[in-house]
Amino acid sequence: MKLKVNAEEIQVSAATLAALCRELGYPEQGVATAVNGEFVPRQQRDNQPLRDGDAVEILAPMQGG
Amino acid sequence: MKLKVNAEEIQVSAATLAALCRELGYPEQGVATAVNGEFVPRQQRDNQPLRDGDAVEILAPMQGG
Amino acid sequence: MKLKVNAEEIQVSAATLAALCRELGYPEQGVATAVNGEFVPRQQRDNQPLRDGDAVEILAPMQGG
Amino acid sequence: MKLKVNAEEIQVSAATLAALCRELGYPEQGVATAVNGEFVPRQQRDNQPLRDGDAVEILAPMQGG
Amino acid sequence: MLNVYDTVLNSRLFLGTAQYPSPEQLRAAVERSQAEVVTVSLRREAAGEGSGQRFWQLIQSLGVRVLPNTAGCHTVQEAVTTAHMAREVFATRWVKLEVIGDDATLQPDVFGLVEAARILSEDGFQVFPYTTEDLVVAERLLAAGCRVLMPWGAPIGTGRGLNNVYGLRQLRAHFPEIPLVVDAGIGSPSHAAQALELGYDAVLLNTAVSKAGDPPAMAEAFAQAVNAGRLAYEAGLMEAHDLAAPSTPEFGTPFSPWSGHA
Amino acid sequence: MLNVYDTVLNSRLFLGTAQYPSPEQLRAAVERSQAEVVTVSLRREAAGEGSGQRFWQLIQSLGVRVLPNTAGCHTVQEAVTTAHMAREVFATRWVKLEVIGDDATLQPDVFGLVEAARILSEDGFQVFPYTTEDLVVAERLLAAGCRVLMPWGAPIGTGRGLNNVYGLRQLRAHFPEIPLVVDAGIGSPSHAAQALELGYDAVLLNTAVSKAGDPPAMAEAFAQAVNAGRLAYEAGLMEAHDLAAPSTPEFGTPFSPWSGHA
Amino acid sequence: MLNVYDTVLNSRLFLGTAQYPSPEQLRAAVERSQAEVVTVSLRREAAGEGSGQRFWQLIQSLGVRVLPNTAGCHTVQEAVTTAHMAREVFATRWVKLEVIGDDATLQPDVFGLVEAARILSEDGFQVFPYTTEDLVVAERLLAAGCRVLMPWGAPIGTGRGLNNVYGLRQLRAHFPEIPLVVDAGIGSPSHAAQALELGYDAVLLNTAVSKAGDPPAMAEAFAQAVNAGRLAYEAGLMEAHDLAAPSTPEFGTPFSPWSGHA
Amino acid sequence: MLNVYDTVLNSRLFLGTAQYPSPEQLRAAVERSQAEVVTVSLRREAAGEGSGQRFWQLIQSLGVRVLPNTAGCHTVQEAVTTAHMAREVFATRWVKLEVIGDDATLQPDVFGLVEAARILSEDGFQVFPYTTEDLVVAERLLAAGCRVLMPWGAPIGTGRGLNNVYGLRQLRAHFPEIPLVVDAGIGSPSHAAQALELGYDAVLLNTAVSKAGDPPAMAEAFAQAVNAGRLAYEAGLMEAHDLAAPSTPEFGTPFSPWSGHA
Repeated sequence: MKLKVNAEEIQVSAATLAALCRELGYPEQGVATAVNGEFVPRQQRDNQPLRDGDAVEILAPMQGG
Repeated sequence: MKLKVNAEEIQVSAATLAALCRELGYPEQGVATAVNGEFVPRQQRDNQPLRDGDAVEILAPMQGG
Repeated sequence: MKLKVNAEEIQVSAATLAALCRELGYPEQGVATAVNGEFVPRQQRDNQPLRDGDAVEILAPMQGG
Repeated sequence: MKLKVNAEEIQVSAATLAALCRELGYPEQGVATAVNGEFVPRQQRDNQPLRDGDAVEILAPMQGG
Repeated sequence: MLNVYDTVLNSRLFLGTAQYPSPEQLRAAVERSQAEVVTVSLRREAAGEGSGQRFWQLIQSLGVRVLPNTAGCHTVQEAVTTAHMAREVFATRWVKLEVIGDDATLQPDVFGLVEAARILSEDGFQVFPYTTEDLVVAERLLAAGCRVLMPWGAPIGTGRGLNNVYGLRQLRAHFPEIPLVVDAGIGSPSHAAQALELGYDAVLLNTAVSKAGDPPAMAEAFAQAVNAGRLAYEAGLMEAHDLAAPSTPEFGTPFSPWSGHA
Repeated sequence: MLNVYDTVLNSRLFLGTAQYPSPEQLRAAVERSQAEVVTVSLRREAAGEGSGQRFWQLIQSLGVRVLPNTAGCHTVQEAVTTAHMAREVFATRWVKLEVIGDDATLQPDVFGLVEAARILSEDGFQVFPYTTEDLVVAERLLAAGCRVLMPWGAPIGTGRGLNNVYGLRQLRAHFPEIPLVVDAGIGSPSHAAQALELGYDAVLLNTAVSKAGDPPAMAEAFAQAVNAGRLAYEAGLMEAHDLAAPSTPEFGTPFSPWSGHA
Repeated sequence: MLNVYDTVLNSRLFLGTAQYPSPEQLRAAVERSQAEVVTVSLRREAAGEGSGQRFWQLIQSLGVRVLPNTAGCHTVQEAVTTAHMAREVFATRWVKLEVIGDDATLQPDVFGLVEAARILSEDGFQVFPYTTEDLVVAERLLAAGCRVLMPWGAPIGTGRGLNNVYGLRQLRAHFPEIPLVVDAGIGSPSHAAQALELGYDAVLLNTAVSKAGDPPAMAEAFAQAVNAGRLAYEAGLMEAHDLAAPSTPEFGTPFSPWSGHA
Repeated sequence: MLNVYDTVLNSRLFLGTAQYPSPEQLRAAVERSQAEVVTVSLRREAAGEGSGQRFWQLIQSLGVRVLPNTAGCHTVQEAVTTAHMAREVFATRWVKLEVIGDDATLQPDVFGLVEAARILSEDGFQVFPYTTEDLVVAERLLAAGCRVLMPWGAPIGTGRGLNNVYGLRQLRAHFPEIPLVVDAGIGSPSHAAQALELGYDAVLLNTAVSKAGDPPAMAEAFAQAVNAGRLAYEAGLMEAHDLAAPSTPEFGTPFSPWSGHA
């Protein structure tokens, strides 16, 4: 299945957001996720199915002003 | 019937806006009218019934910045 | 003899500046003196004769900006 | 004889300022002259002797702010 | 020449008509200002009083365009209704749209302003919105149908001039093609000239003229200042420098030790 | 009208003649500026070159008064000698006295200035001293015989405008009767208008015109701005306020809950 | 002491964490600034990179509160989603709400800002809106649930200081009870002190510290300036005058012709 | 650290002693200001009154250096005589030299100032001249023997701050090695911080503290502001820009269409 993860087109097998994070090697803690512009809380990543073409954001803490 | 004309409570007999303007001695031309905050064009004053408590504005040209 | 002391006309008998300071009750220390616009050091007050009409300044410390 | 004319060292034969101006080809009118920093009026140029090493200024009108 | 809503104007000075010592002074001020656009308003009037009519006849005799305002309106509804009433009485589609959001500063309520501008533009009005220097608000006003913007220089009647030159520069740079009129806050001809030098297309003012010692003379002064500012803008202003530079040529300076010519 | 050394002038703009792209541009700029006084200088010239003569003939053909300067002089002696040379060549007692004290800012050496002003005034010159806004220096210059003062707005050629408005206000207030000309630093017509609005009698400028994209047009812009500023000063400017005040009458405002007429 | 959303703060300086030469410099700057609140953000990160975690651990070790921002968001939707993501990662209800309306000035889109503030407040966020000095926008933000306002001093990163002091004064006067923080544009400690002297409750800055030659030292300078400004505000500043007044007593002046004592 | 006439000072704040509500307030203000130098004067006093002695004992108990002034002197002779009298009473070679040239602005008479500075320097005084921002006057004062300069920020007692920032910048740039103290006109801590940020070595003020609502608190505020300004100057201030620049990294911005990592 093709997804856009942080604006990069990639091919993945994961069927859920939680699985995607594992597949890509993101830690469960310390990142926040959104699918197609909607926030997905950590505890809902398991229940968050992914569909071909979904746009996923995985964000980490960063310096800010 | 009691009306508010330019924020003054007055007692009038006129049943329409056109009649009110005549009763109060306003010229037909050169003033603009509104009832309860809605503009009433000159040619519709005849057809504009007035009800007890209506708020009527009758405005004339004035200096402006 | 008539002198101007700090712009006040006064009648004194003192013949020297030192005598004047004593006569007026100024302490020897802590004030500075000038006669006719010229500074007179403390130790020279004894030798500073006064003449009728001399303008004497006797100044003390004061707040300043 | 060596002179400084407008800060240039030159060799001239002229004995007076008037002669110098003629020798260098300056018009009589329309320039002003100074020798060693002192103004020399036009009518005195004839009587203004030049000595070796004199500094002569010959100035013309120019744009100014 | 200035083109607003397909109307070509020779004068870049819009003049208010309020607060003059007398109708004669108003007439003389408008004439000497060379203004082609004057602002007017609507107010309540007692029946049979007729001062409004006399004022309106005076204005009509001046051969200028009128720009009716919605001064004093605090809501979209008031502003829209007032605009419609003005269109009927003054027979013009132009409206200087004011939706006041704060009585202390008489500043625009930019939310109400954009909403009213949309409604009126759809109703066929040609809206001159009294706004702030806010770029984003400006974008919204254009999207709402405005084809002219009138940012404030300073609050109405203060005469403080251009309060936020930086902001006004940004606005001008952001909208090179839109007619921009500095409205309100202008206190002196030098303020007006400055606005035009910044590339603003015109200024709208009232108090600085009507409250001057000699309003007609001040009106003429503003006419000259506006022309001066625009002419300078077109002629290309020098840039300011921190370092001094002699205007008189240094080459050939008398008494200098260096030779002064080739 | 402006009266300097018993000469009555209609124009309150003095224009410099340096740094124009061409003699034609200079001519056109002077004409459109309506200036009656232009500044000139003396410089070394190679024999037979004649450019000085051609310049001088151009100036003479313009029918304006010349105000020769002592630009570039750093000492009293240089300034005094240059003034004498200028008086002979330009046939005028007027001199714009510059004694430069610092090459970075081209600012006046006020000590040398006062001394040179005294010498030249005693020699029958009518001195226009290029000075600072310093009140006390101004007193000395008047005591030295000057009857006009020319404080700087900003350093020569910077175009920064009026660097110290407060100081210039004080100077104007202190010498209500003395002709005061802002000389140097003016960069735009709004600066010139501001100077006149402050009550200054005239401005002298050069770079802002000669370095403009279109010098003759800019010259006209300054002419208008100077007229605007003076007219406004005479007409009586409104005072600036911190608080907004409506120009359109509040009395009779539509939709207000209060009755709008007596 | 400053109270924002029922949190009491001793420090009136909020510090940004971006653009420091190194993590050590960031740590030292935060420590010397005595800031109790620092801003942070969320960004995309490659899996396994971990720089975000290291940064977050550094911040957690500093014992300060974090104020996550929504920098770079241009729509309500982006800002709202980013705020939710930040709440989860940073475990705080606080959010510095930025909805950028123009990339040249990075100015707020006040329409999107108010809308996002309403949505987030209803969702239980405690919103610190990055806004302009616009009074009416401020009213809307408060109505939307904000209990702090953060007007800009000047555009982000310009270091221009307080661009519109007049507007900021009006805002302060209009909301005497609301905590007001000047956010963005502060370039030097004197700017920060000025903001506090005007009665602003705090300042938020980043670039002026992180881009200083010595960020930790500059951080300390700002800490002192903010304390100075607040202390002065509470101590009651003198009013500025146009006329000079001697500080040293005139009474008893030596050499004066008048008697110096009773 | 600041070195004036071979005296090393830790504090860059010089404080005046006049116009305090009470001696206790004066004492507390000097203590909290951390000033190491305070200004004093001489005045006529009635015999036996002794208030001068009490004041002098108070000052001596504070363990600070005194800088006697010649306030109120209008001539070289008055200033020189007053300086000699002060040297005897206060037992110091230091003198803050004031030669007032105009009673409206209390501005220096730069001619008298230079002359008095020369006479006093030759007499062994260490002169702190109260002067203007005039570069050329500054050169003369140094030539007369001064090794410190004290240009005004604004006229005494106005609290207007730095009236001519441009001029003060030029002065600082022109004399990188000379201790420069802004004396007079400072009205708020932000003014003081600004002076130090410009590279001035210290500030001297009085009214802003003594006329504050709470003089000791204001004194402390100035102490902090002066430290902040100096620390910032040494730490290297960012430069102001016209264009905005994001502080939060743009790289990796959420929801942007561009990939956020390598």
